[in-house]
Amino acid sequence: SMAQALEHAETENRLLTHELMRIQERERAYLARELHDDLGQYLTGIRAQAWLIQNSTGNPDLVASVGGQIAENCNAMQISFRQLIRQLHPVMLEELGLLEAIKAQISNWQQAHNIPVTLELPDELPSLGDESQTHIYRIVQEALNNIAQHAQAEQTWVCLSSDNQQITLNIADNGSGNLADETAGKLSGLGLRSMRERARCLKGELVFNQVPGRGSSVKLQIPLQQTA
Amino acid sequence: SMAQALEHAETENRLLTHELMRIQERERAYLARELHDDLGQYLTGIRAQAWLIQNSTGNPDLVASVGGQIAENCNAMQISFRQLIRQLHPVMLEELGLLEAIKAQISNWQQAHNIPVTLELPDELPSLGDESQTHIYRIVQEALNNIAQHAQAEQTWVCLSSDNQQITLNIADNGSGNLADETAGKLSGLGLRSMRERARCLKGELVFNQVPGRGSSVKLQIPLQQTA
Amino acid sequence: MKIVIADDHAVVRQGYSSLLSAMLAPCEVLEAANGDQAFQLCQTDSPDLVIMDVNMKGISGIEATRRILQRNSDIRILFFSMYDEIPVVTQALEAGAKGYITKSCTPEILIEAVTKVAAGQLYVEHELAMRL
Ligand SMILES: Nc1ncnc2c1ncn2[C@@H]1O[C@H](COP(=O)(O)OP(=O)(O)OP(=O)(O)O)[C@@H](O)[C@H]1O
Ligand SMILES: Nc1ncnc2c1ncn2[C@@H]1O[C@H](COP(=O)(O)OP(=O)(O)OP(=O)(O)O)[C@@H](O)[C@H]1O
Ligand SMILES: [K+]
Ligand SMILES: [Mg+2]
Ligand SMILES: [Mg+2]
Ligand SMILES: [Mg+2]
Repeated sequence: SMAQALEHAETENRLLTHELMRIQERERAYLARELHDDLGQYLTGIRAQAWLIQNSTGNPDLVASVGGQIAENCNAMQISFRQLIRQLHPVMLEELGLLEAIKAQISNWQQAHNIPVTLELPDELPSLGDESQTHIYRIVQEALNNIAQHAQAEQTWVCLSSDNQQITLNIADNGSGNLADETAGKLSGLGLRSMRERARCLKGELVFNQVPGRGSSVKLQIPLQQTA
Repeated sequence: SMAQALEHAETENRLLTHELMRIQERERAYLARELHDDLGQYLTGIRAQAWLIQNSTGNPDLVASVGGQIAENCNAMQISFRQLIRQLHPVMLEELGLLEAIKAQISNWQQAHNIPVTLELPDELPSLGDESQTHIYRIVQEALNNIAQHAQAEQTWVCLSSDNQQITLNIADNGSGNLADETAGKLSGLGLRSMRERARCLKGELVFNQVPGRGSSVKLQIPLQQTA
Repeated sequence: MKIVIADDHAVVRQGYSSLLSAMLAPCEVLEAANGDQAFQLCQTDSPDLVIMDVNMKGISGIEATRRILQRNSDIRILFFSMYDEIPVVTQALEAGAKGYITKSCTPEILIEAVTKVAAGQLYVEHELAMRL
């Protein structure tokens, strides 16, 4: 009935909102702790080394070796934060645009998970607003996350293309293919749901496909006249 | 009609979801940029100084002064990140609990905005789950944000208390008092709406009060048997 | 003097063990990466003093302090932590620590604190002592 539908819609949406808030808090807590502990500790260590140098100027060997330790600590700090920054936000997105950001993301993902990706990108894309670029970037990220976590795939395809009418993004794998049970009218995790929401923000259409045992795919189509 | 109500509920919730996602992305982008640029600058500087030291071991005066600069850079880096960490998440919340975290928050807020806060806290609170603590902490933060931004208040009151039945939080100011136009059935900003959502997560009740020209208040009541 | 530095972060241990060895010579510095290791080192090596972090994986520095002092009440414990919140300081002192300074202190302060605490005095960083 209509009343049930209303109640259902409200409950579903409320759950999504709560989950979004929970995830945001978890992310914030993780970042704060990382900064507080990790960054803080590096600073503490380097400060001690700088002080030792100031107080050992008559001992060139010690000065040289502690100077070297400081440089090494800077490198370690940079490596430890580069990964964090990347996950947080593709700083390249605004600077280099969506295509370069996706290339970088895929290359990192391939390395991290050791699953080959066949990547097809156009030379150019119709211009998109910052927000739309972020949504597309995150949909790719979420889909790849799922492939790494659930698909047990041996090969992945990411294809982005456009014509005068629309932009099309297709992400496919040859894994287990139990993507979404949409017949139940409900998407289980937050990943698929947030992809749906992002597609809605883009005024686009998102279709999940799957062939059990053969693989899954996520296809996004964004009509061009309506994008920002 | 019911159909309109359904549509309205869906639209409202979708807007909230989109806004939450947008805000999260903005926060991530801000953090990533801050880390990327700020941290990167410092590291570059310190690394150069470390190199100079390694190559000037025969020059005690230079070694001493560059060692001092590294120490100064460490301090500057620590100051620049401490504020960021605090806003992100009260690292103390899990370790020291809600009461201490609220005390620290209020003391920072008072200092930053130069508006006195009369704070009443109980000696102890019934035990609350981590998530509930975070929600309460964020409601205080959001209400204080609003007071700083909109109220033009000269005095603020924060009172947290509990009995066997419930926990009560009351945050009041003596400012302009144009808090929320709830008669229009719509809360304008994201602040008030997210406080409402958090109250719902807490299975509590949130009431906004206002006397134009005299001040506003936000009152949260959480029945005890239902909290985590 | 024999010192154990207990901190889960290698860079802190590295920075301070070279600093202390150089500045307090003759001085032996042993490193513990967590509270359990600190406790073990206290049993096997009977140090004079432990420089103790609060936040480590496994048991916290505060719990490690309780266990160490229960076995060996002569060992002096100096806290060296990121936390500048008074309740943490209070807990550390109540556990039996003889000193508390934060990681934003200059190394000079750390050396002063190590010297005083090793000599049996109480040492709390000035800025914290004002708020206690
Ligand atoms: N590429 C895929 N191959 C096989 N199964 C998939 C794939 N993507 C998703 N799934 C299945 O669909 C479910 C829902 O995915 P979704 O991203 O919504 O949630 P999740 O990944 O389980 O959790 P979250 O994304 O919230 O961390 C997954 O739990 C998994 O069972
Ligand atoms: N303490 C207050 N005193 C006076 N007016 C207030 C107070 N709190 C809120 N308001 C009014 O209520 C409006 C809605 O507040 P809300 O927190 O929802 O949104 P916002 O602060 O404008 O934006 P946001 O919180 O999303 O950054 C504010 O714009 C302001 O006009
Ligand atoms: K610590
Ligand atoms: Mg997922
Ligand atoms: Mg607000
Ligand atoms: Mg630590």
